Parts: sequence; C-alpha cells; structure tokens
Amino acid sequence: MASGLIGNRTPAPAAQATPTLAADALGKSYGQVQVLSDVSLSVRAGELCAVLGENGAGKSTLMKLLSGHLQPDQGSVLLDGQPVRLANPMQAEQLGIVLVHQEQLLAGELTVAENLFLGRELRRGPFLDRARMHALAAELLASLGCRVAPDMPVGRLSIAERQMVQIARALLVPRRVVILDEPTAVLTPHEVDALFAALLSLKAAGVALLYISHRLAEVAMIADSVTVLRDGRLVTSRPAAGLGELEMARLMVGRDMSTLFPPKAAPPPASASPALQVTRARVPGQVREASFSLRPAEILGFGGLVGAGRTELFEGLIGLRPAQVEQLVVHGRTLAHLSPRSALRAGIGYLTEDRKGRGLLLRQPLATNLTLVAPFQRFGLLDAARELAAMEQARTGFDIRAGRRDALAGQLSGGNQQKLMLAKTMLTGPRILVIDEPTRGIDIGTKAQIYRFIAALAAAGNAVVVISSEMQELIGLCHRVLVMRHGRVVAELEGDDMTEDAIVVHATGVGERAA
Amino acid sequence: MSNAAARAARPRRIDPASLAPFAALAVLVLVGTLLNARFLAPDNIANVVTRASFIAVIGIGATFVIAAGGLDLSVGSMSAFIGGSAILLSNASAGHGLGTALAVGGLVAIGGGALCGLANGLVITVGRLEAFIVTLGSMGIFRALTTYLAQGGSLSLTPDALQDLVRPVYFGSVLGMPVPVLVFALLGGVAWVVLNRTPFGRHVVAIGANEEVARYSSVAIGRVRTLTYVIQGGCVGIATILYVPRLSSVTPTSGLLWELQAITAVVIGGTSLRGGNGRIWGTIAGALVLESVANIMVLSNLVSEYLIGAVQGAIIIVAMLVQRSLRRN
Amino acid sequence: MSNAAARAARPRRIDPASLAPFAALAVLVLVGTLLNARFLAPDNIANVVTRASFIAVIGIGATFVIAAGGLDLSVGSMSAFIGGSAILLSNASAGHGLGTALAVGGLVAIGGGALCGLANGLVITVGRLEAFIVTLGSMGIFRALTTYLAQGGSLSLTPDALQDLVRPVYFGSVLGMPVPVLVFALLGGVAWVVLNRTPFGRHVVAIGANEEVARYSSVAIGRVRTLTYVIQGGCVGIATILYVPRLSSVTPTSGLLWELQAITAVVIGGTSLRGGNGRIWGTIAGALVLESVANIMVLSNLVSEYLIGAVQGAIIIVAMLVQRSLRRN
Amino acid sequence: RAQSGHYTIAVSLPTADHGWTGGLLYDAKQEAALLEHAYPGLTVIVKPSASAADQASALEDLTAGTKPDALVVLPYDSSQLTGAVRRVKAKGVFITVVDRGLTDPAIQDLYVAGDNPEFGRVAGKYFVQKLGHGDVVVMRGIPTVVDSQRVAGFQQAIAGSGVKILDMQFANWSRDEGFKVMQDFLAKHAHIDAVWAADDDVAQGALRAIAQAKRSDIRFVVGGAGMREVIKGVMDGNAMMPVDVSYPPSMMKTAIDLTVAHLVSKAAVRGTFLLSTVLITKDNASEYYDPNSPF
Ligand SMILES: Nc1ncnc2c1ncn2[C@@H]1O[C@H](COP(=O)(O)OP(=O)(O)OP(=O)(O)O)[C@@H](O)[C@H]1O
Ligand SMILES: Nc1ncnc2c1ncn2[C@@H]1O[C@H](COP(=O)(O)OP(=O)(O)OP(=O)(O)O)[C@@H](O)[C@H]1O
Ligand SMILES: [Mg+2]
Ligand SMILES: [Mg+2]
Repeated sequence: MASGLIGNRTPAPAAQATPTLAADALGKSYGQVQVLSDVSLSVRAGELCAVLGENGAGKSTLMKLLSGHLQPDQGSVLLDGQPVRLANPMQAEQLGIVLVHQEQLLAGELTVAENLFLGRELRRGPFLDRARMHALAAELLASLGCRVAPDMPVGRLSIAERQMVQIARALLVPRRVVILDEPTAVLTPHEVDALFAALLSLKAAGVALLYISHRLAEVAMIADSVTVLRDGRLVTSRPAAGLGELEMARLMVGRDMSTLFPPKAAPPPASASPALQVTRARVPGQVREASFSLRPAEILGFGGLVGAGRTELFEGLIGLRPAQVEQLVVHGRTLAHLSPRSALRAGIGYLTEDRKGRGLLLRQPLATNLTLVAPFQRFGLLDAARELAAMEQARTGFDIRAGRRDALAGQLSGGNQQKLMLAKTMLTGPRILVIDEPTRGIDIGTKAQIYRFIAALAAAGNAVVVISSEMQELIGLCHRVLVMRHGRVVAELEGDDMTEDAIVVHATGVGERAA
Repeated sequence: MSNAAARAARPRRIDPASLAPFAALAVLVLVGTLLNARFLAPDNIANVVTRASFIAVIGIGATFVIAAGGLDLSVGSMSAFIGGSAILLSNASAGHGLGTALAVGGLVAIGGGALCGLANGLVITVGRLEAFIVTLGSMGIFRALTTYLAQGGSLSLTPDALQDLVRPVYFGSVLGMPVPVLVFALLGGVAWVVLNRTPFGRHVVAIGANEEVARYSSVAIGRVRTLTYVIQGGCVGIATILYVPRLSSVTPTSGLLWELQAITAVVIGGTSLRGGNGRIWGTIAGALVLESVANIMVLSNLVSEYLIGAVQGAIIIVAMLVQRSLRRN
Repeated sequence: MSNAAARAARPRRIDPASLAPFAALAVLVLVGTLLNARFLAPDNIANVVTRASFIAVIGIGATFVIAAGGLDLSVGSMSAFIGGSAILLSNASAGHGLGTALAVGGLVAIGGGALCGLANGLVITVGRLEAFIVTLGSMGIFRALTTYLAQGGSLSLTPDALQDLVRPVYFGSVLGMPVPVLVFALLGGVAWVVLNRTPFGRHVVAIGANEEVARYSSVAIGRVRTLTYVIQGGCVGIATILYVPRLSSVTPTSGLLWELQAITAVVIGGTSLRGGNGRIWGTIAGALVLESVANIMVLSNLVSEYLIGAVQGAIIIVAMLVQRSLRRN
Repeated sequence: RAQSGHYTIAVSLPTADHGWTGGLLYDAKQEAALLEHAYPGLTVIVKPSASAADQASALEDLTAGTKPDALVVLPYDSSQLTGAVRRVKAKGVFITVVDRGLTDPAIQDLYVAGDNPEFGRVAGKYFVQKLGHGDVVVMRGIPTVVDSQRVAGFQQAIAGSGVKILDMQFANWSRDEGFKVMQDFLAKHAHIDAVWAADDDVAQGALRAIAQAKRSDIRFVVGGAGMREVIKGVMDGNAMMPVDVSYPPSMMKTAIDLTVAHLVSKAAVRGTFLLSTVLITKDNASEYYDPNSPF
C-alpha cells in the first residue's frame, strides 16, 4: 500500500518557529458535561500533527474549536502567536483555517462541482462560470485520484467518493491550516495513497496540518508529531519519530494493547449446508453478477475498491434497492426476493455504512435508536424498563460513551455513533449478520472488542459477512475473502492466500495475469 | 464517570418548549379577560372549548400525519362528505327505528372517514406522490361529491326526532363537562399513548425524522404512513359525529378551511411541519388558541369587522414568535 | 475504474423527468381535442394560455421560494391587497394625467409586492418561524386589509379612460402573441437564468437541499431566503399588473386560492416541495395544465356541474401518477 | 341556425357555495331540462364558476370559436364582470343579467333582479314596526357589494327610529359562522332584542345558538332569501322567526324563461324586471313554498 511514501517524509520544521495555529488551555463543555479541559496544542507551517484518542476523547470537539465551529469556554486560539476569536467557520476560513468534518456535510441534490464551489462560486460577469468550475473540479479531483464526474449529483456517490469531494472542497483555495477529522475512515487504500500524496505536497507548500485518525499505521507513517487526548485532557504531545503503533495505542487507551484480533476459530466444514446462498445477483448499474455462499459459523469478508459494488450487492439482496437474483436460499429456504422486513424475519441483520443518512435518527435519544427495528413491547405498549435495560447492556457491551444519559444520537462522538449502530443491529438477534465497514472511525481499543464480539458471534453458529476497506481487518478476522471489482466477484481467497497483495491485485486488476 | 451517573439519576424533566402552547393559551385568556370580563364567564368558556372540539379532534389525527412527515389538506371537505353521506344513510334507515339510524350514521362517519383516509394514504404511498398534491386533489373530490349529494343545497337529518336524539352529542354534558370536550380529552389521551408509548407511534416519528433510516431499520414505511392517514380519517369521522348534531345538517361549505386550521393548531402546538415529532396536547392547546382568538375578536370592540382577519393573522404570528423566544431560553 | 470513468465521460443529457410536465400537458391537449374539437381553436388556445399567466407568473416566484425549502400561502390575498392599493392610488393620481396614474399603479404593484414579500421573508428568517404559519397569517392580514380598503365592496379603476388605457395589458397582443404570454415567457427566461446560472440561484437551491451545508459554506442563508420571498412578492406584483386590466377592479375575494394553484403548478412542474430543486419551465407547464383542465371542464359536457371539482382533482392526481411513472423509467 | 329553430343559451352563475346559490343552480338546471324538453331545438348549457376570475374565463370559453344565441349571467361581482360580458355582447349575443346589474347597464338586454337595498329596507322596516325601541345585532354575509347594499338598506330603514345596532359581524352566509357569531354575541351582550341575519342559512345557525343559551330576551330573528325550511316555519307560526324577506333564487328561472321567450317567440323582451322584495308572513307564506327545492 502506501509504503513508498515513508521515505518521502519531509524533515520536521524547526521547532523554534512560531506555531501557525495553537490551542492555549482550551476548555469546552456541553451543558454540564466538560468534554475538554485545559488542552494545549500547536502546529507549525509544514508540520503534520496527528491527534489521537479514544472515541469520545474530544478530538472532534477540539478541532471544531480551532476552526470556528464552536466557541471555547476557557482558553484561547492563537494564530501566529496572536489570540484570535473565530466566531464562525467563515471567519476561520478567511484566516486560512479549514476543517474537513468527520461527518459528511454535502448537499445530496447538488452536483459534485456545485458542492465544491458552494459559497465561493466562480463567475463570469454576473453569471456562474460553469465551464471553469467544472474544469477545476475535475482537475482537483483527479489530483486526488478521484474520478467522479463533476456533474454527478452527490447523493449518488458512494460514501468514499463523497469523502474525497469533501476533502477536495477544503483544498480548493490555498490554506494556511487544514484540519482533517478522520478523513481516511471511509477510504480504501488506493484513495488513502492519493490523499497522502496530496497532504505531502501541502506540507511542502508550508501548510500546517492537523490530522485525526484511528488507523495508527497511517499515523506512524505520515505524522511529524502526535498529540494524545484522553477523557478530554491532554496526555502527551511529542514527535512521531520512534513512536510505534503499540506505543500510541498504549498512550490512548492507558493500558497495554496486546492483540487486535482474536484467534480464528477453525473454518466451518465446507460440507455444512449454507446459511445463505446467492446465485447470480444483479443490481442494475452496480452489480453485474455475484454468486456466493455463506456457511454457518463463518466470517466471510468482502474486499474491493470504492465503487466495486459491495454495498449495493447486499442492499440489493435485502430489498433496499432494486435487484434481481436467480436464486436466493436462506437456511435452506428458497425465497423469491427479500424486503427489509422479510430479511429481518429470515434472521438477516444489516448494518449500513452510512450512519448519518441511513443509520441513526440523530435527533432521537439513544434508546429509541437502539430499539427502532423492533421496539420492546408489553401488552402492545412500549416496555420502557426492558428498553432501559437493553440500553444499559449496549452501553457496557459496546462501550458506548455518551456524555449524558438522555443524550441524542447526534450528540455522540462519531465512533460512539458507530457503536450504537452496531448494538442496534445486534439487538435483532440476527443469524446472518452483514456489516458494512464495521469499525469505521472506531478507536483501537474498542475495535479489538468488536472483533472479539464478531468472532464470538460466529463461534456460536451465526454467519457473518464483513464488508471492509481495511485489508488488515479482512485478513485478521475472516475465514474467507471475496474480492469484487466492477460489480463482479473476481476472486475468492482463503487461508494463507489472504494477503494484502492478493486483495489489491484482484481489486484493481493490475498485474492480475502475472499473479 | 460518576458525573454522568449522578445526572442519570435525576428524574426526566419536562421540556420547556412543550409548555409554550399552553403559555400562549394562558396569555390569550389573560388578554381576553382584560378586553372583556365576560370572556371568563363559564358559558362563554364552555362555548369556546366545545367549538374547538372539531379542530382539536381533527388536529389529533393531523398530528400523526404531520409527525410522519405528511400533510392532509382534505380533512375539511372529507368531513363534509362523510357528514353528508352519514345524514343521507341515517335518514334512509330511519324507517328501521331511530336507534338503527343513529348506529348507521355513526358507522358511516367513522368507517367512511377511515376509508377516505385509506384512499389518501394508498395513493400517497403506493403512487409515491407528494401528500400536498394528493390531498389537494382529494379535497376537490370530496367537496364536489358533497355538493353533488346535496344537489347544491343542504342535507338535514330527518325526521326531527332524529335531530333531537343526536343533539346531546354536541350540546349535552356529563358531570358538567360538555360531551365534545370529554371526547377530545379522551381521544387526546388515547392518541398520546399511541404516539408516545407504542411501537407504532415510535415508527411514525421515525419515518418523519428520517425515512431512509426507518427504511434501513426495516420499518414498514408504506404501512405506517398509510395508517397515519387512516387515523386522520377516523378522527375526521369523530369530528363529524360531533359536528352534525350541532346544526343537524351539512352544506357544501361545511368544514371549509378546517384543513388550514387543523394544521395551524398542530404547528402552534409545537409539532414541526417537517415531521419527526408530534405533540398531542400541544395540538389541543393550539385548537383552543385558534378558537379563543376568534371569540376574543367578537367579544372585544377594538377592531372593525373588516379587519378581524388581519388581527387574527397577526395574533397567531405573534403567538408563534413568543413561543419561539420561549424555546430559545 | 473504467466504470467511474464511463460515468464521468457520459455527456449531460436532458433529465427525462423534467419533460414529464410537458408530456402531461400534451396528453391533456389531446384529451381536450378529443372531447371538443373547439379546444384547439386559436381563440380558445389564446384564451387559455393568457389566463394561465397569473398562476404562471406567481408560480415562477413560488419556484424560488419552494426550491429554497419555503412556502408562501399569502400570494393570492397579497395580489388582492396590492391590486386594491394600486387601484386606489392610481385613481387618486389620475388628476395628474393618466400616464402618471398608470406609472403610480405599476410602481405600487411591484414595489408593494416586493415589500409584502420582504415582510414575509423577514418574519420567517429573523423570527425563525415556519413559513406555513407566517404566510397563513399574512394571508389573513392581506385579505382583511383588502376588505378594509374596499369597505366590503369592490375597488374599480376610474375614470373609464384609465380602464381603457390599461386594458391592452391583458387583452392586447404583440406580433400575434398576447401580452401576458410574452410577459411570462420573458419572465420565465430571466428566472431560469437567475435560478440556474447565477450564484444566487445556486444558493437558493443549496439552502433548500441542505440548509446546514449551505451555512457551513458561508451562504448567507437569511438573506437568500428573504430574497426568495421578495422575488415571490415581485412576481405577485407583475401578476397583479396583468390581472387588474382584465376585470378592471379588485374585490375582497380576488385571488382566492391562487396560493394553492401556484403551489400545485410548481409541484406538477417537477419541483419538490421539500426544496433542493427548481424547474421554472415545468412550473409554467404546470400552470398551463391547471388552466387547460378548467377549460376542458367548461368545454365538455361530460360531467354534472356539481362534480367538476371532483374531476379536476382526479385529473391532477392522475397527471402526477403518470409523471411519476415516467420518472421511474 | 336560429332560422331552423335551433338555439343555444349559455347560463353562467356562481357555483353552489351556500344555500342561496345552491338553489340558484338547482333552479337553473330544472328549468334547463324543462325547456329543452318543451323546445326540441333548444340547448341550455349551465356552467357554474367558483370565482369572478373563473367566471370571466368561463364566459371566454363559452364564446371561443362559437357563440350561443343568448347568455344568461348572474355575475359574481358587477364591476369585475362588466368587461367580460361586454366582450360577449360584442359578438352579438343577447345578454340577460340576473340579480347583480353590470356597472354599464347599456350592455344588458334584459335585467332580472331582486332589489338588494330593498331587501335590507324591508327587514329594517319590520324591526322598526315590531320593536319600536330595541337593540339588534346584525350578521352580515361575505364582504361584497350585495352585502353592503343590504346592510345600507337596513341602516337606512332604521335611521332615526329607536332601533339601534348593537353589533355587526360577518357570518359569511354560513350556518356554522351564524352559530358561532351568535354564541359570541350572546356572551358579549346581556340583552339583545332581535337579530337580523340577512340570510336564512345564517339565521338557522343563530337560532340554534339562542336555543342552546336558553335566552329569553331575544324576541325574534329575521333572515332572508326564502329558504324552504324557513318558509315552512313562517307558515307554521314559528315565534322566533315570524317572517322572512323574499329574495328567491327562482329569479334565475324567470330570467331563463324570459330569454327563451325572446328567442323563440321573436317578441322583443327587453328591459328591467325587478322582482319585488316582499315580507313573507304567515298570510302569504304558502305562495313562496316549494317543498322540492334543495334550498
Ligand atoms: N452536540 C453535543 N452535545 C452534547 N455532547 C456532545 C456534543 N457533541 C459531542 N458531545 C460529547 O463530547 C464528547 C467528545 O466528543 P468528540 O466528538 O469530540 O469525540 P471524538 O474524540 O471526536 O470521538 P470519535 O473518535 O468517536 O470521533 C463526547 O462524549 C460526546 O458525547
Ligand atoms: N443511487 C446511485 N445511482 C448511481 N450510482 C450510484 C448510486 N449509488 C451508488 N452508486 C455508485 O455505485 C458504485 C458502487 O457503490 P459503493 O462505492 O458504495 O460500492 P462498494 O463496493 O460498497 O464500495 P465502498 O463501500 O468501499 O464505498 C459507486 O461508484 C457509486 O458511485
Ligand atoms: Mg470525532
Ligand atoms: Mg460501500
């Protein structure tokens, strides 16, 4: 993957130069919950500073304070050593500070180019200069290795493509400080490479970068310095050189992290009757043909590049989008087709990759979200006691950290939203579980927890499909990996054949013949 | 996180925003009393509250529809249509005894309302059309059908004995409470439970909050949404049962503009027109606000009869502004 | 990534959905002709298209408001109000010459419209209230003010010479095109350019699509949204200028229900009531659809007079269903 | 066509939006069917419209590419429809105007009407005669010229007498509004001697409100227009509604009849036919009673 980049690391800038942007003893609370206290941090021109921490540690909040999206309760923001008041994002942008949000902020009805230039349209006279905006958009996206058409409505892009558009938006005009909040959580390695190349050239141009990620390998590779937060407080700020992944994890979690992946159970016997058998599934425009079978107690991975059609395949199977399947057998029963409800009845659970748009009701309480699929009832009425108990269980089982108990889903940190969604899917007790990007944005400690959870689920005889863009995850967790490319299943890898190289080769088609 | 634990222990508080419509109502009562002391006379209060029952009952149904992100513009003409039908069929069955006629009328009203609602709901969900257009269309249809039934005139309950029999449904009272008030209070209670304490109610709010999320959560969107329109229809039926006894007749203009009044009551009550929340008691307060404003206009001598509409409009906007400012604090 | 590349390379085609309202119109023309050959008589076509101009012009404004996720229910009574005001002030200034009177009337109509729209917009944006409630309130206010101005009667242009002078604005034609048709065609062109080819138009659509995103993108949401209401008001002013010459007078019931017609035209035209897109030409087609349906009802003798409303309602729903099915393909 | 005994008459009127207009449409349709039966060559097209603008449109539609021999029109509003009717007239159509005269009387070949100011005056005189002194409340219709003329007539008739108007509100010619406004009047005024409702629909609603309030101070309610149920009440000696003021929707019948007579008999039927507005009392009520009318 991005290994070639390591050697390109530019020397860290001189430490004595005035930091371009600095946080000075910042504090912030939501209501009575103090989410940040006394956090200081600084980043210099040409420096990439990674900010690490568990889910809910306060990373996103800190970045919002630094970019005018939120106002600090204590402390101040310094630009070039001078205190500045960033009353709103526009003001911050005028000073050259831009934040790429963890949650995607794009208007689905507008096209890529329209979103990119929203609020700063190019004009020719009083009119829009559409040609130039399209050309620039195409150019910028291409430089990021993203090949979406500028006139495509953003609502029709995949999550990853949307993320690239978001990043492109931030880079549209020259900046002094670029803050990226988990930019790679939804990206596949291919795009991560393109993004890193762009970040390096920004560094070379003297831009100060703040970078949040839970992918510690990436951080080790690209960061100049590392700042770690825990429970809203600064743990440490130090140069990245010499900091290994394990050390970073220890700093974040506060204890030693031994293994990420649980030991793999023996793969289920091939003879076992399949939990799910799909013959020639087609999703118009996205999946040309896919056939596979899934055995009980098996963890089956789906790998591929963005746009390979993995999400669409499973959404089609579950009846969330139009699809044709020649044959669909669930636990020995042949079904004509599935709808979300019949899938639920057939014991298939599906976790979407789009938590903001499709996963959670952001303005509803946590328990409502948790039990939305099948609310607990007694005598036809909601059973508040069981709901509360289930929420309590989910809170501990999935380590969901909410500032307050009556918090709304939208007030959780990104990673905690992901955990809530996972808990929600699990509550239906699926015998076949399909998880699209299970650990997107989840910290390393919780990741291990989730992997153990998935492994235990499979060990109990349930079948699990993991769609993931993290190859480590596929290899470490799955018994078998199917690779998709251009809407087809192109390879099936098992045992020792499951390597990053093999997945990349099949996913891109590059060097396939040679391999 | 002992902090969090302590907070969790604290009992669930009442959202101050949900009190806003009641505050608006209280202010109105105060203003009304200042303008004319007779406003508070028991008779007048009883009149106003009883009159508010139609919009309150219809508004309860509208709260479901709107909480689910829908809209129903047809309720007023639906009421006229099912009222007219109920009268015709009651009259026709009066030969079999007044009791039968009564039963027929009641069944036609509620059943007819539910069916009309079902039709609206199915066209909207199966045809995947904007609720605005569909119910605007059915508004025209119901209104025209009523005119057709009445042949342009009015439809009255006959014989007079039937009129006398049903009159207490509007004019009667039980334990000092006018019957319509009891009805909407009871219905409000049931509706509150359904909306806030059942899985169905939760799904209603979910599809209003984010239909995609609901779909991905296996909520039967079409069925839930259709049911909200059926509930709306049933409520219109109940409102019609309260309405017909008042004047014992229906004309092609019966129920005119009730749709706008019902929606206004819902919005004043704190339910967002974009869906995703629903406040039954707020809606009832909203209906009382509307009726009180009208009453105060007639009781006071401040404005020319030409300008009453202007003052009413202004009061409603001001009430909403006050409510909004309460919410901000 | 040949897949993505292919998508990128595909030239921008005309969205078939945007043709749907025109298809609906074509079908209607066909049906109309079959029912009564006189439908296609040049006179009749000219009448229908000219009459559609009020709703077309108001609908153009409504397209901006709705594309931005708003709603304006006050347009009909706003038109009556500014029409009444314009007539009063024209009459008052007729002493200074008819030309002056004319200029005064025109200015009052457009300026008054813009001001009324500004008032709506400011209350909605600064007060952060639901557009539905605010414009429902202002609907009542404008209507009552008109009644007040007319003292319950009607307001006519006097002297008659003034009536004769303005009559060509509605009845005249240039190069065989009725003046109102020229007006809405021209206005449509300008509006299309503003909505689709200027930063302002893009911001309108953006705040309708996702207000939060627009806010983060430094779009001045309050200003843009307020301006959509000002545009709506200006369009109402223009429609009023076309309307007054037609009947030479205004009564408290002028423009009744125009708001619903305008919204219907916009929705038939393919603009979503939830905002985020706007189709000017679709709206104009929608206005023509509405007027054609009404015309066909008068020309054909198929249905009882009482049922005309029902048939109109049904036709509009069916038209939308047809359009929806076109869109699915 | 006229030579061969074929005639087309277009009838344009407001849609049935309250009792009186409902009666109007009913009568028009009845009469159309009757006359078409009586004169085989005759076609009568009845087109109701929902607003003044709609009616102007309907007039255009009825005359686009063709023309009827005669137009019978009851305009929504005199001032607004004068121009539209003038344009029909310009095509050589015989024009009969019903009830609401055009602002340019030269347009109408035939004018059949009730007398709105007189409608108010008749009622006013009755109040003066019956009450001598007293306080009355007035429930108006919809803000229109017709309504204003009626109210002005009433005010004129009671001017200088001991009858005083306590309060006045619009009740939109609707029963429901009549009921509500009356309830509020009763709450507001401790003593009311009588009620003038200017319309039978409204009066019906007011009566219900009075009955509910069990108030004994109100001596009577007077409506108007001759609704079937009301006339029946007058015949039967209803004490609360002892009289009614005639303003029969059947004027539409008269107008159509006269127009057909003009076409068929070639007799010059022209001029103005004012239907006298009379006080319907127990004595003459039976003349105004049509048990089959929907109104
Ligand atoms: N709008 C809000 N209202 C109340 N609490 C909030 C709000 N936004 C965030 N929080 C709380 O603030 C804390 C810090 O959240 P933040 O989003 O900064 O975490 P994070 O470090 O970015 O986590 P993640 O890795 O999961 O993205 C969390 O406990 C969260 O619940
Ligand atoms: N509604 C849609 N209309 C048109 N194209 C779409 C639509 N939804 C998705 N696509 C396209 O289909 C392709 C496949 O989607 P997607 O990227 O989600 O597949 P995937 O294999 O699950 O990839 P990943 O999950 O890694 O993003 C994408 O290129 C996307 O642009
Ligand atoms: Mg975060
Ligand atoms: Mg995907």
